[in-house]
Amino acid sequence: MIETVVSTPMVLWLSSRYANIELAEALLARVCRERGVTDEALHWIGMALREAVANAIKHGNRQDPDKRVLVTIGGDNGTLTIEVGDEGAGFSPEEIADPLAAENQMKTSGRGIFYMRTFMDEVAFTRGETGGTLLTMRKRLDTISKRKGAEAS
Amino acid sequence: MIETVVSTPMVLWLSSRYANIELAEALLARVCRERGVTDEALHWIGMALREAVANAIKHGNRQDPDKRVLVTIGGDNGTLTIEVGDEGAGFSPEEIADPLAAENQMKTSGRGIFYMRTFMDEVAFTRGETGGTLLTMRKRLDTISKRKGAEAS
Amino acid sequence: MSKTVTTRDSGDIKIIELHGKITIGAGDLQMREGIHAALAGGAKKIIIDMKDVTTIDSSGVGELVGCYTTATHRGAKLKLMALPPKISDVLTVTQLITVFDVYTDEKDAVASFG
Amino acid sequence: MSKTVTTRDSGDIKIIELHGKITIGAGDLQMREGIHAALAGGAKKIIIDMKDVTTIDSSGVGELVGCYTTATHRGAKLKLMALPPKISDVLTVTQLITVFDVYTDEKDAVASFG
Ligand SMILES: Nc1ncnc2c1ncn2[C@@H]1O[C@H](COP(=O)(O)OP(=O)(O)O)[C@@H](O)[C@H]1O
Ligand SMILES: Nc1ncnc2c1ncn2[C@@H]1O[C@H](COP(=O)(O)OP(=O)(O)O)[C@@H](O)[C@H]1O
Repeated sequence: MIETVVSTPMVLWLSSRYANIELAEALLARVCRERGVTDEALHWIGMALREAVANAIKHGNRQDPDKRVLVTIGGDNGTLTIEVGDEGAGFSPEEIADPLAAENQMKTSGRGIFYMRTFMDEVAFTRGETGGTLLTMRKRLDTISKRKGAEAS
Repeated sequence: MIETVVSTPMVLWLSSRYANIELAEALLARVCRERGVTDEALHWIGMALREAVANAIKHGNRQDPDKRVLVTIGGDNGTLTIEVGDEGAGFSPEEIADPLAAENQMKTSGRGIFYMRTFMDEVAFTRGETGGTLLTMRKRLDTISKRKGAEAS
Repeated sequence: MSKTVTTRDSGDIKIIELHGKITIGAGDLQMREGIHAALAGGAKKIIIDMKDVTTIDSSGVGELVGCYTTATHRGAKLKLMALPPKISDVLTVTQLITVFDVYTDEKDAVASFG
Repeated sequence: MSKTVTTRDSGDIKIIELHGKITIGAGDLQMREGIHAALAGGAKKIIIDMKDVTTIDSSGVGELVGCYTTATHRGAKLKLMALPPKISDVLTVTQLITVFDVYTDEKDAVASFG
């Protein structure tokens, strides 16, 4: 039986500067330490979070420092839930090109969402309350210790 | 003439654990670096912030991790504005004992608000929207370089 | 994380070195435990070496005052040495710098016990 | 903050060492500038030493791919060496590990240029 952990999410509103990505990472690290997540698993969840916040700053808010990025980190019942929201125009995730396709292999961009999907168990994009994109990612923590974090290796 | 800087505040909602104080510090450090605040000044503003968040966790939320502490860092026109809110019962700041009074000198507590007032230019307590205490602190940044931060020295 | 408190002897004097943050939930209780352990061991002369303290807050200051009082009640003397300027400022503004016996370095602090 | 990119010579080979984070806004552009400077200086043999890279993100990976293409267009060869396991994983999942010539250490990387 998995212990039921219901934790109030911690929440961060960042101005849209890349240097602020480290604040989202610090928040994640605190929550993960509190919940006993291994450093190995934290590393890969952190990569997914960085990609998500970078996209919110770059594609969503177009680096307008007056626009903000929402980061929430919470979840319960052995699941870590991360939300990343922006105040951008939104986009259609189903139209995103496959970075593994031969014609995309040497492109200089287009791998961020792929990394999120690789390192998290669930990645979903919805339209946020204030317009913009709300990205929700989930990672099951009960399976992490067996899998040593990344599915990469 | 002081340059007009209007910055959207960054916002953090923390669960009530002392270990989370470092997240508030990280947020402050980012804002201060962005606004060219010296490390010396950051140190003393940081001390005021730590005292404020510690009080919100300890006296406000009584360390209930489901209750949250709000931290906002913003301000404009050469002023840094910090808000710290909690979900506690509130208190009467005018009834707080003077830690410099002879009878209080050897007490093991009662110096936190005094430190905030020493290191910030303005410290005000109001009743928060959700009940609890909302503490607002301000520091003029235009005078800091002349004064090298703390009034302590 | 490295240890907040390490203790060494200099003759019959216990020198308690504090490291890093002496703040709420992060060092304040370790400091108290370290000092209480020295008192429980019968130490009558204690020097707190604050050289490596990076930050102290009102909880750390409060614990320090409490330990000073406890030491005095037990007939022990607690002195401070090697305060970094910022730590000294924190004690100065609350007028505690005059309460504690404060020495610049170990030589002076040890010599003060005669 | 210490330098993200340092460059040294081994015969006619430029060895470009990357340090720390190769991520968006923090190292990705420095890496490109370092490699472009080597190409502008006429280097035809370049080894990127990734031993000290702690983190790379999709921007860093994208820049690396871009630099590889630029080098190839200029008749230069760009190879990688000493990938930490996590950095290697990041290149593996996007199937880039087969695009780059990757060597375990400097001896092998230098020898590969013949
Ligand atoms: N938050 C967002 N708002 C708007 N568009 C986005 C957002 N996130 C991703 N996108 C779109 O999806 C594309 C693919 O994103 P990604 O896989 O992260 O690669 P990259 O960021 O390198 O382009 C982006 O180029 C952008 O068009
Ligand atoms: N956020 C708060 N909510 C409720 N009471 C508070 C709050 N902040 C301060 N107080 C009250 O003010 C007193 C003095 O606070 P302070 O000067 O920080 O010293 P200390 O925290 O050491 O008691 C506290 O003991 C507490 O009773």
